[in-house]
Amino acid sequence: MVIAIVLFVLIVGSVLFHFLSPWYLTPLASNWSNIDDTIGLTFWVTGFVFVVVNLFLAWCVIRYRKCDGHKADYEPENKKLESWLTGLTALGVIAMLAPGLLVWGEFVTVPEDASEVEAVGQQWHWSFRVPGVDNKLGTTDVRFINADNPFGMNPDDPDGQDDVLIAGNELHLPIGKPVKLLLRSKDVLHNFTVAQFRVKMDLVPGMVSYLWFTPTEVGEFDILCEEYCGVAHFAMRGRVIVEEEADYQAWLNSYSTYAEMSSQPAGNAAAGETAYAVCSVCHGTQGEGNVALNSPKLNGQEAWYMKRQLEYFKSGARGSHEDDVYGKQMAPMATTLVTDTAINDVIAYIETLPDIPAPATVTGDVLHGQEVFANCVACHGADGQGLQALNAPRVAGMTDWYLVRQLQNFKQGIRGAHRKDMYGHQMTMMAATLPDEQTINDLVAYINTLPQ
Amino acid sequence: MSTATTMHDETGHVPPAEVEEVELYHAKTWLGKYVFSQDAKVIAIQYGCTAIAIGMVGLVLSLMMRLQLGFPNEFSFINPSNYIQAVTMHGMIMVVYLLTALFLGGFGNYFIPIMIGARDMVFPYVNMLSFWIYLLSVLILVASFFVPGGPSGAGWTLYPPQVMLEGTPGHEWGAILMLVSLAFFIIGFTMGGLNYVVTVLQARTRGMTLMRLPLTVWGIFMATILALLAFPALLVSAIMMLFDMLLGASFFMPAIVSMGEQLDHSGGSPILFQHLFWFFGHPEVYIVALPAFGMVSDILSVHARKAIFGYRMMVWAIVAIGGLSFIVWAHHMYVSGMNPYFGFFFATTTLIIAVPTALKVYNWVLTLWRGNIHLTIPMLFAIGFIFTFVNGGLTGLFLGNVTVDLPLSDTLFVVAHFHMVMAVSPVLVLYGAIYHWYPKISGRMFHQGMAQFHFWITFVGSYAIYYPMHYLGLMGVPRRYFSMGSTDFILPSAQGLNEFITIAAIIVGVTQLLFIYNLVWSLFKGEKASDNPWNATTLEWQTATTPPGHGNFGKELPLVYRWPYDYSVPGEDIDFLPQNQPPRGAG
Amino acid sequence: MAQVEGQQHPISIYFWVWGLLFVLSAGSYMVDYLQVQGYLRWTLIIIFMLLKAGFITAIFMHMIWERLAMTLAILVPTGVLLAFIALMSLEGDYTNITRETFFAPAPHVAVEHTVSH
Amino acid sequence: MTITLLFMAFLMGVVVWWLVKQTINIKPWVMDDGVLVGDVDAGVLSEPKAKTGLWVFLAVVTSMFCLFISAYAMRMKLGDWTPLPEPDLLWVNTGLLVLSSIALQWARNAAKQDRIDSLKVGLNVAGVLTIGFIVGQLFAWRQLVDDGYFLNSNPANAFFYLFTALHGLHILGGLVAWIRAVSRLWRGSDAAQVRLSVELCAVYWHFLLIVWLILFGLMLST
Repeated sequence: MVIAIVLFVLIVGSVLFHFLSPWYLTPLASNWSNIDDTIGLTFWVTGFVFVVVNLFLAWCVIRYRKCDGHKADYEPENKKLESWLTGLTALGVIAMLAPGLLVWGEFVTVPEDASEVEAVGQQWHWSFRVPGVDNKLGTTDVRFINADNPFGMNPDDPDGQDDVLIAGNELHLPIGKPVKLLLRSKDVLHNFTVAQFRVKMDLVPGMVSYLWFTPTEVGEFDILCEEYCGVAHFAMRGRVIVEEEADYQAWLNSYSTYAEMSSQPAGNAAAGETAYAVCSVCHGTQGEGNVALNSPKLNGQEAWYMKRQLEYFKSGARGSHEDDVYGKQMAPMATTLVTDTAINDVIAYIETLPDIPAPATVTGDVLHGQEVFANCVACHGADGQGLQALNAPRVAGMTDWYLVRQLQNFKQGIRGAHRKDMYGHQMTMMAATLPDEQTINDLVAYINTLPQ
Repeated sequence: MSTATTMHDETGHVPPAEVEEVELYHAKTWLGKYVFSQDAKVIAIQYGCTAIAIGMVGLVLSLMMRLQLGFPNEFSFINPSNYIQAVTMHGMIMVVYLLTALFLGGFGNYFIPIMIGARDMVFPYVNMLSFWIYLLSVLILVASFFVPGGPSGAGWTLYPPQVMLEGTPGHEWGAILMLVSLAFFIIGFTMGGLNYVVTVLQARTRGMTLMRLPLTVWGIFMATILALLAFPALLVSAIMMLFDMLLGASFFMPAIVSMGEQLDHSGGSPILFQHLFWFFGHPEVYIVALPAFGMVSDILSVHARKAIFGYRMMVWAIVAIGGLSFIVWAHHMYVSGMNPYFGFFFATTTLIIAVPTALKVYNWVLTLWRGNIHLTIPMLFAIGFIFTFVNGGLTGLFLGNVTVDLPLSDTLFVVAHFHMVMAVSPVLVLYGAIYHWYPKISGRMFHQGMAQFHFWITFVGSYAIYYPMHYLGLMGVPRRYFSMGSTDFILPSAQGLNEFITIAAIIVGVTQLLFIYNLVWSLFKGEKASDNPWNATTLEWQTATTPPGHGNFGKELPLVYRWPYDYSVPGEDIDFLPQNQPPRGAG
Repeated sequence: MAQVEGQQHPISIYFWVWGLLFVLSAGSYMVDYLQVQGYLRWTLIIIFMLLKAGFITAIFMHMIWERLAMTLAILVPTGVLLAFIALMSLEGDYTNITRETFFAPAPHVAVEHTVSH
Repeated sequence: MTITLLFMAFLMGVVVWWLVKQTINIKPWVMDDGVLVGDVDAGVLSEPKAKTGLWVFLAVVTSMFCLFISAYAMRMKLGDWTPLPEPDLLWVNTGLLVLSSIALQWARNAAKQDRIDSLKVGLNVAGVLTIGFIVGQLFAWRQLVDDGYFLNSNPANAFFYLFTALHGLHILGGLVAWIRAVSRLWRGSDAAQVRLSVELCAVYWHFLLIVWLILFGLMLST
């Protein structure tokens, strides 16, 4: 008896939950409204069956519960009833399947006028490639991938020379134009998902998969990786920005093509030395850092990382948070390096400085720190030397008090929260896993023990 | 009738009823009786205890995951590495080492011989080996918790390339131990499976035609056939994966860059692994489900005092589901990057499977209709199963339909669906079955109050966990995420729902301890059970002693005169006629 | 099925089949020996292979004397697996097409492995 | 795709037809008047249990090798496949395996007709030939490795080693059963006592011969 009432409550509760709860599909932002329709249809059909079958179940329990003198019917089967039920079920299944197959047909057939864009996945970042004026993407291969050619562009392919390479987690798309997204992975399986677009597809290393959609809403949308891809899977984020054609073109033009990138001059260390004079006031003549001035050590740090941070400081992606006291000091300094060439030159000069190990100032439980560091290894490497391929800077042998402060900043959202700081965002998620200050100290104490 | 008569003249063997008890190997020593036993019933209990023990580990791992999801970053003992290791081990333990082993190794061993009127399995020695190899595989799996790097954190699907790369926890030792353990499991299972199939085919007692088998036996029998044919796919993928990992082959490994360095592999295809894995993985769902279908049919029939509705259709459906389950595997792979045209084929086959499955549900409900429903504990679990399974089965129609799967794949909707259909449903049947047969197996009744409490928390609690989870998935919350961080599209209130789910999960999880306590308590303190406390018809209730001794049936095997569902037969005084009761006027 | 002793088939049938098997084996050896290439090679060798397998299963493993249920139980799973093979072959083609379309062609044909034999 | 679909539909049709034929006319709840249904035999298979067991096991092994072949069929399409030249030694080995299969068949017939001497000869010859096959396979491996066809240099090589190793392991497993039969003969069992073992060995050997022929044919043709 109780069970029948509970069943009834659960049925009603489920239906009410469906209609009243705020949790449902996100607002659609692409042409795939017919996917939403198939979901709606499936909800109606299955909901009907759910309610009817379970109500009947509850009613049977009440009506035919045990009572004295009552005997059950003896009816081993009822062919007619069973045939009817089979037929009706088959009808319901066809009603759901047929539209499903039709929509899938649309999904596998990409419209002729769709423009191709490539999304490249790697542990745990996105980057993108847009065909240049020839509207054709060049071929690529894993064997070409290195620090200077992260996209693995085929240097001999004329189609690839004008491809625009976007080494960042943000993709812009013009509104109302169908896009065929080609999906390529450099290492493991990933998945390109934008919840509002409804469609998703895995990126499979060793082949290229695709999906297509037409963005219909202007706005910013999160890209999530939805195929498990390693320990930082949950932190692999990107963003799609859908905008008007003109804005899109402006954005596209701010990136260089493959040909331009490969012909960029290297930094000039001699020229950089002059510019470094300003930096040496705080960071020291040898770039050894100064704890009293809250300036971290620079020598030995990786060039690409320092370059990115300078650009972030300049653009306000870093050092603009009101609680980031020391970052705010650095921001105006970075603006003194007006051009990209100036930045390259300064970095080139810092690279010539000798790598002087920073003194250890942080103490903690090294063993505990080692345990925690297991989660950092995947990006920063087992010896904390950093990996450009994973956008992870060197941490071993760098200024330890600075590491502590940055970890705290990441954890509190003082650093990495800015929308343009896409790599920092990942670090905020990782730093969030450090529960307290003691853990941070233990971790940094362990990093101090790593070979310099 | 036709099979019975046509086959009659083809046989020239000794009728089982005349097999003497002496023929059996009776153990003389304590070790031979209880440890290295060749008695299927003892092996069944060994299987059951091992499976439940490792299952408890799986349960603890799931609670650890739920703690992190409900209260992100609050607990310092959970970090991204051991979180994903918990996800992996939880999945593998529950699916293979708990459910498969418990349904087939546990219930299969206990009930196949006794329900078909046999003294034991046909190859008792192989049967014993099967258990010890299973135990070895469990130990290897457990060992992976203690090796450097810990157990594999590749997800229970063990997809390459990530399974063997830096950046995945346990890529050094954990993954290898997992594959080796699986290989042992498969070898052990094959030994057991051969036994089950041959026993059903050849050791049935006189009068026990195939169409007089209880549905429990049908379910286990079909599941065993599925497992025998599907597990080789897992073995094949495990062997090939080990070749890739240890010998540098490139079956599944394409040319890739890992941690900034080119690897030596080239040309392989990760999708190939996925096909092989799911060629095993989908039938695996039914390996777990079919025995549950069978057992719940019997429980419903006994406690509703009514013949199972549409027995022939039920058998038909079990066989059809079993056959179809081999050609639907790629519905797990709609968004895997496989040839997209496969989607049409697999969506069609997948939705076809819904028809026989739905039919089974109707027949269960129709068994209750016009019945005489005794709301005993096993019956409560059976009703709970129907409700849960209807829900889980219907959400399967979302995921099986290729278009609808697009937005839902890889989200919590999937997690909620397969837990409803593959975790909660079969587990409710497991509990129902354990309560139902506990009096026979142990000779004592279980404690009613504790069992009631256990039922209500488990049934309502599980629904509270998984029903709302579907809606998180609809909103787009992905699975296997350590934490959501900030997104634009997930409502902040979703975190509140996550907390609710975690609290429900903890309550349900802790309540399972009560179940184990009840099992142990009742073993010593429970009220003595009669031989046939539920007035059931099937042969296991007609044994001379309770619990049944070695050889099951004392001196003479029972003869079977009727099908197993003669409940409330019109014109009879009592509401059940055991299978071995001769027709009136003939005895 | 009249079982056991009654099941003696004329011994000559075995010899006949052995003879056939040798002829078929010789056929497939000739295909290899005569360096027949391309689809013809494939087709011929697979036909010879299946014929041999069929004969052995049917005669030596007594399949044609089994009861229908048994035959079906063996043929149906095999059929499903054959379909699996066909699907995998399609899948391989699809993967390779995406590779040829989007990836740079291999720098040179694998030279390292033309070691003399 | 369409062909696969039709093929599947056909298979399903066969299964359904069989099921209908088996079950539709039986109403298990109906009891014939006057007939003591308990006397009706249950229709259990009459073969020896071990034989049924072997057949089920062969189904499992078939499934495994078919799945390997499906992996082979997919992997070979992926563009980097360089067939390896099968050493001529493999033809000799194939011959050995065929002969051992023949010898076992001969032993099986001898056992049936109770000719104990022929049985012993047949069984021993089969074993020696089989061991010869295994040794020959090992030599073929040696030869390939010496010629630089390593497992990790090409998928075709990897499959070759994989297939031969697995097939060899199955043969070794068969040899265990063979040793049991031979030792029982040595200890003075008569033909009738080992007839079943010899028969099972023969079936298993024929099966492994088929598997080898299929694998070998596959590797030759690609």
